[in-house]
Amino acid sequence: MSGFNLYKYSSPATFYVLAGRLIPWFYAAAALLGAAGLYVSFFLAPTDFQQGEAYRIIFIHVPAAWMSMFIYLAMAGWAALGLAFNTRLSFMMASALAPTGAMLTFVSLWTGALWGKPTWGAWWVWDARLTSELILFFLYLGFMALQAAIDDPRRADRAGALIALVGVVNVPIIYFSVKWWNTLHQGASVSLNTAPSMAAVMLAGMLVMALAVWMYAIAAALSRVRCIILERERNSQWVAQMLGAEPHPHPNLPLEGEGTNVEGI
Amino acid sequence: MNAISALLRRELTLAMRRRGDALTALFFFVIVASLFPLGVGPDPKLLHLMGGGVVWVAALLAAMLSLGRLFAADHADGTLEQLILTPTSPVVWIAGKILAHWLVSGVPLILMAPVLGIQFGLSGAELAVLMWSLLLGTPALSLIGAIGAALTLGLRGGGVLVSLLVLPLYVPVLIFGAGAVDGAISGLGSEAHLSLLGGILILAFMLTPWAVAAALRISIE
Amino acid sequence: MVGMNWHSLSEFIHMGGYALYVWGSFGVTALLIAGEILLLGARRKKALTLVRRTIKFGKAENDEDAA
Amino acid sequence: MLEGKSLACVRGERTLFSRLDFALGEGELLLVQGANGSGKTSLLRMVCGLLAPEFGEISWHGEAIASCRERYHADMVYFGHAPAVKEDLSAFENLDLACRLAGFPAGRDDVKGALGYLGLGHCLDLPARSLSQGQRRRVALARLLLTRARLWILDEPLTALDQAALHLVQSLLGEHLAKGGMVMLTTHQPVAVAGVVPKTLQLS
Repeated sequence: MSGFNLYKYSSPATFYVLAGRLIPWFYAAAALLGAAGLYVSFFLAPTDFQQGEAYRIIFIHVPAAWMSMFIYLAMAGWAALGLAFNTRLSFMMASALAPTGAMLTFVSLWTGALWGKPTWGAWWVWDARLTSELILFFLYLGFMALQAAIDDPRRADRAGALIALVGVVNVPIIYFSVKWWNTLHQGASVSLNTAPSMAAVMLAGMLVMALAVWMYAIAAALSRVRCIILERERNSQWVAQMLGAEPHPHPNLPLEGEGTNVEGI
Repeated sequence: MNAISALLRRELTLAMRRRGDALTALFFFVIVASLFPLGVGPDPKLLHLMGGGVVWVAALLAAMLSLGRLFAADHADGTLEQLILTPTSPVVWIAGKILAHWLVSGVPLILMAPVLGIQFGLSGAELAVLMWSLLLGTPALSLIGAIGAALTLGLRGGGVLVSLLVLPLYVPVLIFGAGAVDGAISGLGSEAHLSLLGGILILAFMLTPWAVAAALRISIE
Repeated sequence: MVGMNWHSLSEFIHMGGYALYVWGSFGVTALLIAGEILLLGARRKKALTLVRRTIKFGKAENDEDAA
Repeated sequence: MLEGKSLACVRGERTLFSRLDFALGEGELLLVQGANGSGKTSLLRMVCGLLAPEFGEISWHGEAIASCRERYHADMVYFGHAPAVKEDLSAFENLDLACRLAGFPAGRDDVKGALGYLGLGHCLDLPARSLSQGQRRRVALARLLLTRARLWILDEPLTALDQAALHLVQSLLGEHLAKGGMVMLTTHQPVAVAGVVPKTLQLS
């Protein structure tokens, strides 16, 4: 089979070691970018003359909203890969991303509420973005609940992947319909009417924060996928072997052969 | 084609012999819609404004309630396996099953809707728009819901899970369906809403049978 | 603590009267992230215990499967 | 000719079987044997195409069953644990509709004849709800009389049948094999088909 190389990298055994080496770097990148982002949000960005200091919440609200959507896309991407090539690791990545994505969706809802109160005088308004985020949150919950309800890991992987794909086809339709509904009912809409000179600083701050969140999400997903690999593969030989060599895992150990244990025997 | 007409006949015969199931969902629809005036008060102006949305939400819940009948019984008694093993393409018989499900659970909702609309003081033209929107919307609900029904086959707590999976996906149908009635009430017109609803129906009709076929394969393994 | 926005620490904490909202947002986000990291640690610990137990007690079953 | 090559089956975290090979030619009977939980039903479902093998391939006349699905399913009949009999339909309606759905419509008299052959002549129009477990299984087995499929895959076809029905099914198998048909079956009871030495496939 021509995809032998692909199989090597998508083998949970190889990936487990690789992920373990990458995680600290992603956490470090997230911490550095987060510090830079916070510096921009609190010290470089000036006070908004309409909203006062409350507007600083967008530096967490907007990146969280962006990333919550992006992670759903990534999840669907992994799901599609898994269904197309039947690689277990892709399904595991999809499940590993979901809780982090749901957490960020919750963050964007929570910060949206805390921003809404001083800005519009209400904890919750049916603004197009907040409403879409709420539905996205339900989509994440549905994905996780479905996977949790299925005992057979193979079925859980595939069923989750399918609902993620169905969801990702629907997200644009949902967003469009909510927006349409919102304008028809003259609902509140989030507008950042700030001076153009300030917009550049704000955009930079939001981008740096989004990058920080991105790095964090990768680190968290990789840590989670390592847990999933351990839970699923606890019967295979490579896990036993590696656990003996836990403090300094050598990638040169003959792991590849054992990794395909379940498919290969 | 012979197989599909046999399938439709079988589904409709079964529904006729189990009339109670379809009637339960219909009564649920009526009761949910009738609870709203009790909850928000009998102000005719308010009820008139809410009417379209309330009937639509009730239709959505009733459609969801009947999803359990779509595949669960066939799964339990082995018929589903036999259907998968027929030479007919799964997409075709799945579309047939969803059509039968809509005839049994969707059409009665459309026919009952004007009665509920009158409770909310909707005028004749508004009632017509309500029925049109349901005619375009309820098949989409059956199609989208079939994915959830197929994925949750045989799971514990499947009923609640279906609602969690399916209700977020129903949002666009609800928005355009209720929006059409709103458009008729406010005089803004409802053509745009109805054509968007039609667009969703076409899209759902083209895509969901494939998704359901994949979901059934996954669930039956 | 002196940037172009704040003249003192208390002014920074006060956030122009929006302390509850601003710190509520950033604080809860930090808590959630910390919580997720803790949960991940706990899950890893649990997974490792599970693996060790499988290696210790599940050996026989393992061999049977391989045979 | 039905062939399975180096098949593996994983359910949950357990490997039920691996490196399993079998071949089934015309006029042959393949008995799948093994203890409970050894993967007999999984193997049959795999051969039907209901379950994708974790590894390996199943072919029908040299072609993978996934790539000739329609032809394969038109040539195959499966009898599973659940008899696929609807309680609200009569025995006649059940069999009639099952045949139509499977793409081999049979005439009214043929359907009645098949049910009569299996000793259900007196309850053609009774709803299946009022039939016993064994009678329902006989309604499902009656499909075997009407189908023109060459490959029969039968999962415990003899369970809950009385002596008379047992003999009927065994002679049915004999006729099918004599015509060059193929049968793959699991059973806990001994099967004796006149003139045929069954091949066996042992799952550990």
